[in-house]
Amino acid sequence: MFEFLNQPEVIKNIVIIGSMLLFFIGLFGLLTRKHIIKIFISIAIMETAIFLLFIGLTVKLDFIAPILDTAHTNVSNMNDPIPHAMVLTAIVIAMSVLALGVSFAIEYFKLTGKTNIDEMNEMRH
Amino acid sequence: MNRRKISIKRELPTATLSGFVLSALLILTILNILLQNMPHKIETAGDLLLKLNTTEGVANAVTTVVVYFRGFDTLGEISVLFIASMGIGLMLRSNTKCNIKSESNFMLQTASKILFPVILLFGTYVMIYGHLSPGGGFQGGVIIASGVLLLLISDKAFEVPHSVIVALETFAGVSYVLIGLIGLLVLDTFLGNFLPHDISQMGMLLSGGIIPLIYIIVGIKVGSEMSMIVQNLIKRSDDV
Amino acid sequence: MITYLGYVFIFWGTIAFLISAVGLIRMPDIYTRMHVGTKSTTMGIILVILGAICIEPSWALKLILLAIFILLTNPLSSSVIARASHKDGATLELDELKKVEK
Amino acid sequence: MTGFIILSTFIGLIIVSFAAIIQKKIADSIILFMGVGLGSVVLFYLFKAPDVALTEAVISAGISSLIFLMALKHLGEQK
Amino acid sequence: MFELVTILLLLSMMITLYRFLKGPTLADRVVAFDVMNIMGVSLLILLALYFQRSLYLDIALVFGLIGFLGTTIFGRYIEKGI
Repeated sequence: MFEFLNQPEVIKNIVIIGSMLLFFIGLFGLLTRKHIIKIFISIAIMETAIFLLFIGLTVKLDFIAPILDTAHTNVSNMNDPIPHAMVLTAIVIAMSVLALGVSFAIEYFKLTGKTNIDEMNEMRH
Repeated sequence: MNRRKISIKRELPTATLSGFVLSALLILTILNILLQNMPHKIETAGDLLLKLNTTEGVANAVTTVVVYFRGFDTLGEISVLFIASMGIGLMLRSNTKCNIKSESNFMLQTASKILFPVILLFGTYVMIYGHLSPGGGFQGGVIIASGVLLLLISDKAFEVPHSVIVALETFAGVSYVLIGLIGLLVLDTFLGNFLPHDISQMGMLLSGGIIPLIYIIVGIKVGSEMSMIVQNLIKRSDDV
Repeated sequence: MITYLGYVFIFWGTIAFLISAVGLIRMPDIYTRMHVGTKSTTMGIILVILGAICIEPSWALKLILLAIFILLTNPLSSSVIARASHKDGATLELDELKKVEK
Repeated sequence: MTGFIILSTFIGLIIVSFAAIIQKKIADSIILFMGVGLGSVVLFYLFKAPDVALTEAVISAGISSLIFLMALKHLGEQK
Repeated sequence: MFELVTILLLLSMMITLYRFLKGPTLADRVVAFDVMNIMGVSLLILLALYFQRSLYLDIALVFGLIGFLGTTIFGRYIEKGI
């Protein structure tokens, strides 16, 4: 059922268009929202889109995961392990950066009592 | 009723939105054309690494890439985590640590005491078996931190002592560098796999050489840092 | 033969999920939604795990462990939400006892 | 069948993330963001990357929601 | 048979998604998220059966063990506990 969706070109199109739409939704939120927690949420959505694009570009759906087994010892039909390792590193770093940004925002709110990004901008003048 | 006149241009930034959509479509089209014309079969670095992986005797290829071929990057990554944890501790530091506001219900208090050893055991499993199944040091560390989080939100007086965290982090960081230096002495490469590892025993626990050892160390470090981040976020007194 | 039995189990599990999803839409307030959600998902996931054990008997250890984990943690979260929504002041939509008191 | 699941998960992911952006209340926005995490776990799983799926599941289940909710507790809703 | 079961599961996930998107209060959304979590675990089990590898069950194990934490944190937030 729905066999035409399993072709590699169609999968690649779905991955590119879907993750780029997700990225632009995050960019829209980053540019138009005002509260600072929503800006952090938008950044997290953009990160998720980048990870999905990075993994999904190298996938071949008829190959298997890059883990050897007693039943799967053939290396030639395994997926590429390099993007997995890169994204594995990036997810943990993204989470720690998010926590650090949130703690900066909390401390800023304690000092000035502002959460709106426009009011934060007016501090410069 | 005096209805205020609404300018449609002020309410809807149509020019901005249409420019946004147009640029998105343009980028999508260009990216699509570029990626459709890629050559069908190219020899990537991953294929070479997969072939190398069979000589190392480790089942999970991602583990080999993270610990063995990119071990120095992993050291940098846990340093970044340590710096982030230190920054959060400096930012949210306050002299009066407050507890959580209200007592949780009896069911959560009982179940957290039952579930915490289970979560700890599962985190240790994910850590140690990282080279045979999906998992590894980062995931195991974050699972252990989740167990600490469960105790923190259910028990009113629970607190991880600061000296324990300091001791664990110091031990983990020093022993990671020491294992790397021993590999440098024995095999002339930083983090060389100096313990015996048979290819014929692939699939057993001890077939990974130093990789389970490295993952236990990374798990201890990540778990203690994440626990400290969580505790600093929860126990901060909010007297503005 | 036992494979077909496993697929029958999984089919009834997904039917339980479907009933739960429809109940989440049809029910009027938070307590009844929580009732239909938690009761039906507990039965559904247990039926799916039972069917998977029938299809692949060699995976039984991991699947039974998964069932134990879910049976340990699922009532916990639902009880926490029930207590929270009671403290938040949620009321029943169709309260039959109110008519009796009048 | 795999392609169909990938397509439907992407559609659900885009709907949920757009709803997370345009919510009025921030607590609603945070719970919708957790839905984004769940969908991306299923997608990583379908892309044959179980390590990445495990990491994303662990982080988006507990720690991420705690960070956002603690920020919301200290900062409060928009005035 | 596998296609029928998967399509039924995806259909029920979509119906739950409606409550997840619409729900008037926060607690409704949290209940819908809990149900979707369990549905996701069963989808992962079905896909592990489809791919014929038991390694994929580890992710379902993680979801079964610590997937309830998000719901618990939100519950404690609604009752203003933490």
